Amino acid sequence: QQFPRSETLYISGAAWGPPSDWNPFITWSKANTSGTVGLIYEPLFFYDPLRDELIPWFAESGTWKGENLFEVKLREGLTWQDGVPLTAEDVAFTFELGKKYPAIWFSPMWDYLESVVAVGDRYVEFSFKGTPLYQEFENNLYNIAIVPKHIWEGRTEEEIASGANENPIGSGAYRYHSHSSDRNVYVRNEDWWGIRLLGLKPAPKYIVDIRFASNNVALGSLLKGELDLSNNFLPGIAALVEQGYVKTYLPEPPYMLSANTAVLFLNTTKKPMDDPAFRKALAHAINVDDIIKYAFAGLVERANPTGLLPTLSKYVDREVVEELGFTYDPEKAKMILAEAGYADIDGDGFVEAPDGSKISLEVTCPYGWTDWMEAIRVIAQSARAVGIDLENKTPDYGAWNTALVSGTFDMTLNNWASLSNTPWTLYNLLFNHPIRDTMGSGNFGRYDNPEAFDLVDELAATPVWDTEGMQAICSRIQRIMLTDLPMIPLWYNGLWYQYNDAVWTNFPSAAEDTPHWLPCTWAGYWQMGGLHALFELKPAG
Amino acid sequence: MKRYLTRKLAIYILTFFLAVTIDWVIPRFMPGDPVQTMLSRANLRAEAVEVMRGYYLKAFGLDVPVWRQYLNFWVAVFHGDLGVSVYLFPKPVSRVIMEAVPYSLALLIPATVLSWIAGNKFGAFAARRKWLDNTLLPVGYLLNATPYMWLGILLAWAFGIALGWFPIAGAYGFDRTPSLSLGFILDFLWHWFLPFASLFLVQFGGWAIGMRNMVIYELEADYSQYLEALGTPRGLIRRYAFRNALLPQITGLALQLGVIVAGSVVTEIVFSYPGIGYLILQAIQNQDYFLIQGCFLFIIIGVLLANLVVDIVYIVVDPRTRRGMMGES
Amino acid sequence: MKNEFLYFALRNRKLRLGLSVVLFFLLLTFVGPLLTDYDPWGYIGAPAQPPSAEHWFGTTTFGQDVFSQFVHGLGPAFLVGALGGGLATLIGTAIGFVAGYRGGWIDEILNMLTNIVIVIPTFAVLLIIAAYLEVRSFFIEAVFIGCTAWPWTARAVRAQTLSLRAREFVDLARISGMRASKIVAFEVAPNMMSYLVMVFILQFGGAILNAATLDFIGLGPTTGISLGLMMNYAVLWGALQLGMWWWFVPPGLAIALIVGALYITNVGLDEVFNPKLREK
Amino acid sequence: MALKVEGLRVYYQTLRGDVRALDGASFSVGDGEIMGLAGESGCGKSTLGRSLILLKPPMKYVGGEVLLDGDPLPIWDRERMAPYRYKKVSIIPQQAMNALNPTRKIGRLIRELLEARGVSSRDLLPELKRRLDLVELSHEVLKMYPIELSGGMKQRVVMVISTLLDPSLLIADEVTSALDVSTQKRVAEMLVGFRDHKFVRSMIVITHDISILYQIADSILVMYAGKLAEKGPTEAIVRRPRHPYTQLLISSLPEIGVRHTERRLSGIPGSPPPLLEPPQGCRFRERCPVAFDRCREEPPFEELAPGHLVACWRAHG
Amino acid sequence: MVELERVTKVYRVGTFGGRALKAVDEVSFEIADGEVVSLIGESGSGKTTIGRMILRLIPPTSGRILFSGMDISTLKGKALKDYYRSVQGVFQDPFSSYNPIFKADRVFRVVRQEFFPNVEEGEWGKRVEGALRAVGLAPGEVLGKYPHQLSGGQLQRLLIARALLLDIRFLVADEVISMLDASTRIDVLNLLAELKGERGLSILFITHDLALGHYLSDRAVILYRGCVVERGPIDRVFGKPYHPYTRMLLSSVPRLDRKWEEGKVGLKGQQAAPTKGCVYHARCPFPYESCKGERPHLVEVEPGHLVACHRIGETEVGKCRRQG
Ligand SMILES: Nc1ncnc2c1ncn2[C@@H]1O[C@H](COP(=O)(O)OP(=O)(O)OP(=O)(O)O)[C@@H](O)[C@H]1O
Ligand SMILES: Nc1ncnc2c1ncn2[C@@H]1O[C@H](COP(=O)(O)OP(=O)(O)OP(=O)(O)O)[C@@H](O)[C@H]1O
Ligand SMILES: [Mg+2]
Ligand SMILES: [Mg+2]
Repeated sequence: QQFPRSETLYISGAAWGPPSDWNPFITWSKANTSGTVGLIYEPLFFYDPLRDELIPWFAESGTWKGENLFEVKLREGLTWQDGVPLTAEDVAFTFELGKKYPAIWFSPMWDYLESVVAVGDRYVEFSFKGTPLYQEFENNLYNIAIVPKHIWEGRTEEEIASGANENPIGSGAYRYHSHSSDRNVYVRNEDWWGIRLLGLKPAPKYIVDIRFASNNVALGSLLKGELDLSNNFLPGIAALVEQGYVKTYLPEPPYMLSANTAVLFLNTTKKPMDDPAFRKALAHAINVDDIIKYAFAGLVERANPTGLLPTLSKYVDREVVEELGFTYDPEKAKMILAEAGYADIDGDGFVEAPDGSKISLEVTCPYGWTDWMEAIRVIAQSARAVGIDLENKTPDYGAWNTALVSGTFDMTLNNWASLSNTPWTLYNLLFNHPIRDTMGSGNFGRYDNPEAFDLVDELAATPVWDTEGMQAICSRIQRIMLTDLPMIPLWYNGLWYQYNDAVWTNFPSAAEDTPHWLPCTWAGYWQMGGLHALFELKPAG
Repeated sequence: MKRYLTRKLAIYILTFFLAVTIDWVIPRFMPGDPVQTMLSRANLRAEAVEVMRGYYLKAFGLDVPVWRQYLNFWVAVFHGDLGVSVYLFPKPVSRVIMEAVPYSLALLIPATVLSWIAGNKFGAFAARRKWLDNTLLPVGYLLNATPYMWLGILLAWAFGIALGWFPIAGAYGFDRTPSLSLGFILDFLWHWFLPFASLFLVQFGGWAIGMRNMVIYELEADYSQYLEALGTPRGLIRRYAFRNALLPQITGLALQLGVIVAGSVVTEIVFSYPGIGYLILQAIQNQDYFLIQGCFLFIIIGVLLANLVVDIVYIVVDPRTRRGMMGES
Repeated sequence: MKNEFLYFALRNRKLRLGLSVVLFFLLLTFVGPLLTDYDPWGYIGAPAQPPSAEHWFGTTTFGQDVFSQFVHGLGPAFLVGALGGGLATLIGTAIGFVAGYRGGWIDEILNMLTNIVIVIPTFAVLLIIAAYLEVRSFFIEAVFIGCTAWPWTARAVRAQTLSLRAREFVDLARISGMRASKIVAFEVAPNMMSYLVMVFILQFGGAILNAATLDFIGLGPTTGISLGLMMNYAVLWGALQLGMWWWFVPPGLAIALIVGALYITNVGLDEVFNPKLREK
Repeated sequence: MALKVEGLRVYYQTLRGDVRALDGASFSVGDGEIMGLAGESGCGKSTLGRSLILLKPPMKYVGGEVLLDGDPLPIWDRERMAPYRYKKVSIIPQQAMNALNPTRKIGRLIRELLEARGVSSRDLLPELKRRLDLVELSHEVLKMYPIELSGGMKQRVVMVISTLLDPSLLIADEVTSALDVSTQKRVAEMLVGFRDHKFVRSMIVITHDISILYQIADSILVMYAGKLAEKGPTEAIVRRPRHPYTQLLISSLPEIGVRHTERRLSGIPGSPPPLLEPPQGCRFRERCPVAFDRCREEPPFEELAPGHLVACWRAHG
Repeated sequence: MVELERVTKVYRVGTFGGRALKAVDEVSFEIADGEVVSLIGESGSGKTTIGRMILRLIPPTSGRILFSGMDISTLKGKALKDYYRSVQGVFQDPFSSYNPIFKADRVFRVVRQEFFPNVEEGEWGKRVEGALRAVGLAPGEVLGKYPHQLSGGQLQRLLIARALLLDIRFLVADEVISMLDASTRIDVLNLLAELKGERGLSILFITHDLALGHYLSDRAVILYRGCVVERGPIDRVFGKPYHPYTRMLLSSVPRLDRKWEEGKVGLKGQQAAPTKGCVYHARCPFPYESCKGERPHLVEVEPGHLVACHRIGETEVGKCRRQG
């Protein structure tokens, strides 16, 4: 045995595929090596969604010195894993890569960013032109990983934008150890600056991040105690929790925290989805409780009609929800349909459009996404129950994706807005604009409402400290959304998390005597509590 | 002989050419835009997506006319360059495949060769032996009729989960890294055994039955009758029958290769065994058409080579073909 | 002569066994859905129940009735078997006939084609093509299988045709002025009827297996239910780990039994038609 | 007496009942005698030949006994018969063309065959070569596969193989039928040569071609529908046949020099009776031009002249 | 009626047709109206090939076959059907000439379908019965039976009857009696002889049995390895054979009136395949030097009797005309 069991933490659920790169700038594939950002490379700040606050990390502090100037003060004594000091130069260098190379994901920031200047070793000044998109900027603060200038400055655009960056040298608590097609192995960085400066030391010497071919295999391993922490979606886990084989964050349903919102996008360019009444009827028709019960075995929660996650509940305008929110009510759905002129003329049990044309629709999700496949089955059943001829179809991912971005679907599920510090992330997805031929980043139903678009833009430019301003804008967005219902938020996908405390204990959970961190190892979540959970672990026995 | 080989080679080359072309064509006309798919995972602002799309189209060589892509593809193939995987970006496809190949071969070759040998021996032994023939051969039929994955699932469930004797996923334990140590090898074999066994058993049934039927034919052949009339012991007659029946079984092997490959694909999937079959599923699920192409190309080359080997073996073993090919002189 | 075959057919244990198993499942396909009024996809019971009087084969993790899924899944298996196997037999036979009867360069070309299809790992092609379609049906699946499974049939039929063609009754038909197509249809083909039946049986079984494999890896039909799909679901939803054997044993067992029975039927038939093979 | 057969009955078991292919044969073959066995197709010639060496299903031993060199042959027992085969009784089968294992070189085949019977092949090698010379085959054939030989060559190879252990009795079943006249002549002469060289003591040559038997056989046995019709010295059978069947058979053979315009030959009308349920009495009765009432009884197979036996009431009467 | 002009047939043999085998080598002869010609030769000498070429079952590689002056290779469609109305064949193996799964009288139905679709059922039945009687079969005995229920002789006769249903003028009979029993053979032979006599049928009688050839034919063509070595009126060829091959054949025939002379026939020479020179020289008991180098042409030794042998030209018959 190469990795002593008592010093090794086995985790899974993050990697979608075999490790292929350790480049912190390739965001879509870093999921395969989820620890690239968080364990190896680190951003300036971390973010704790449970408390909704930024955690200074490299940065000792970050201060808005006016509307157009943001100053970051770095900690004293930061080092890279190769021993070279980490300075403001490295930070400036990293941000400037986005200016130099449009292929780097955060390069659009430079639309409003004027310069990033290192002032001495410990200060970095971000100056902006015009009004910065505060919301995005702050989000990026904990998502852009800082890379060592001394290593990266000699690299070509290709290497930086799309290189594998093997044998990565970062600044983080763990170093790259090894990998194979089904795992990443990290080894603790004994010289990590955090040990010195923050007094934090992750407990496991090794982390083996396993990529299981299918969730059920992960379940087997977890039950056997080969796996300590799993962020996989494990069907049937509820029963096992009840029987005490494994543990989850919450001791009773829904067992899981929420990670993102599953939204049913309706293609508003097609009939009859262009009719708000029809959309509303549909929203009342869908039996979300059944979805939760059957597709997820009770592991998820019904979504707030605004779609905002519980962590952002302060942005929900309860009055609006009270007034306009929808619930499962098939009778009401039928009523709305009838009122809007939808009636079953030909007697086939399904309604026809007011103009008499037949309605025959499809609801899709990618093939193989088993829980969603069950979910759309329920959606279709629900719709048929109120007389809407809806069939569930599961094309392959590629076909689904093409239909999604090119707007040829009728209805489809999507959950691409991830857990975030700002409601803007969700609204940017739901009301992405302008409407283009290819809608790759949201608003797949091509809902075209300049008023809503303006509000989202306004929200983006609202300073992060202006909570009330944000709330006001959100409220107006929510009113539009719930009146028009261009898309229907249905449930929150769970932050799947289950653990076996045979080898390690003190995992995060809702219990009083355990730490409360977001217990997640997915890419992008290490800096949202995942790493902090490691600090708290204790060897069992 | 030479002429025969040239003909065969021509067929192989043509097949290769066609297969590679199909290989190139099919994924390209699959619905979905791989770059788009890849970027949609990144969850970025629309502006960033536009820019990056252009960048990656170029990186994947998709920005040139289709015919150029085709020519480039051939040039690249001969340089051993199969492009870059989308799903495992930025890893070159050839490297991804090379990492998976040893596992596939480690399953496929022993399972095929051993089941062929054992199945043939057993089938020949059972032929015309009433008791064996009546009891064990139905089992052979059932085995051969068993879907590969189902046998895999059963074995995994029985020996992996219920009894807990064997692991049911991966090629080696999560607490190990590959090395030549005894510990690792044992661990590897331990993981290898169940997928191997399920491949072996299904094929074993097929070969045993095939052989049994062939041997019965041979035992009824005129030469067997003649030998028997000369009082030759059954042993020798059976030996001859076995050898002659083996020849069609060799051709059978060539015919079966495709099926066997398919079987190994599902077996790898059931046991999450990190071989080509498993990879191909991942590639398909992730719309990684460079990787699909690569895996397929590898399978084509593998099957072609195996066929060639079988063909050559056949020539060596069967004087009839050799003679027919060389003419009478 | 005919009675003799019938006599041996009735007497052949393998044939009787094989046919009765196949017929049993065929019967179940038709009668089964009448025995249960559960919707195969409906969430009708408590989840993950072992077999009971209420749910003969237990329930899935979603509380769906496994027996209902099972009997509804049999139909597609037979359908794909008949359609895919039939198509493969048809294509293989047609190519075999033409190649064997016409000979010459047509033969060479068809041979080449057959060789190519044999050598190309059709399963891989199947995977790719299957992935190519957004929404797949059983019909399309059957067509795929039929279009890739024919080569060995073509080879075998060609060989048979070659040997029949050398028989003098074919010459006689030719000097009777019969057209080639007529000769193939009325002189050659009837002689191979028993053989073609056996080919069809093998192809039938092969198609069922192929379909199950495709379904299992999720490249089968995107709607409806099938035995392969059941196994796929069972594995995806952790039936192994959760010990829900009733979910994955019946579909696989049914396939193995049906296909195995078909194979045994085939041997039985072979023994009936070929006196040398009869049990001694 | 090299071979003595008494009342041998061998039937074929079929669905519809027993086919009485050999229904009581009694005859003997002398030392050094070549006995020709002639008769229409399906009259049981091969059955007789085969039953003397390898009697297996669906053939069924019904009765009778066989003595070879005075010892009884256990022909009904497949296992016990094994030691006698090849060493005592040997056969050149009807399908000599396919009698050789196609994937063994001739030499190796012979070696393995001999060794399986406990005979040293090395000791026999010179003899083997001598015999190959005798049948005009080059020694090269030992290094060839059967497929590399023509039909006539294979025929001769089988002849050599079958007689290598100098059996007492050789059964040659239709060895010349598939050959053309010139080869036929040589092969037939070789058979005689084998006897002359004492490779085999005595021989039963089965053929439907009486003119060949006339050339090589010492005596001829004519069968009809599973029964023996007539046996006698060649000259007697050909010149003075006593059984009406033999007479008709011989008179229907066209000879060179005969033209239909000059002398019109005629065949035997009718066809042989079914062997499944053969009629009582003389089985030739139906077709016999001289049949009379007595023929309803079975005629005995009796000696008329020394060595000349006939089963016909007319001949006796 | 039928004329072969320098007909050659080359087969491609070996797995992929890698080698050429000349089965018939520039054969020329003709068959006149109402004449029976025997084509005699050892196995593999190309007899069947010639028969099949005449029946247009295979095309000649070169040379022409003329029927009533018409090149048969040009026939197509209706013309071909008409050809088959006049020219028919009967083959060696009576059992394989019938499709075993159909009743034997199906061959008549096929003829009706193909050639006489307009003839009424009853009328056709009469014609069939007539034909059957003509070949000496009782219709009741053979109609409605499966081939395996009939004897070889009956089957061959059925085939001849089938040919008679058409108004044939020429019949190719390829070893029609070699599979038959000695006792039934002669009946079929007699039948053919009658047809010739009564209907003026021309017959190409293919055989390796010289006695049978002699019994029936007017003329004989002796074939060796695809070459005609001797041909002429039957009495002349059999009575005074010139070619050593013909003589060897004759001496090998087993006869009931005399025993074989001690073997002069060597077997070893049979294997070699000469590419030039006399095809027979390797087996010839008295070869000349020139036999090796030059192929002898057919030479007329007496009216209508042609022989291809160098010895003829130089010794026995001095002044003879060379022929094509
Ligand atoms: N396997 C068998 N089953 C049933 N009947 C058989 C079998 N073999 C031969 N017979 C019958 O036995 C009889 C004698 O057959 P046998 O082969 O001895 O004849 P034969 O004289 O050698 O004929 P041929 O000259 O055709 O070789 C025939 O009527 C035949 O139909
Ligand atoms: N279809 C074929 N393909 C290749 N070679 C052939 C074919 N048919 C015949 N031959 C060869 O052509 C030669 C002449 O054959 P053919 O059948 O005409 O001889 P034959 O005189 O009829 O002989 P037999 O007396 O054996 O019937 C033989 O060497 C034979 O092997
Ligand atoms: Mg016989
Ligand atoms: Mg012939």
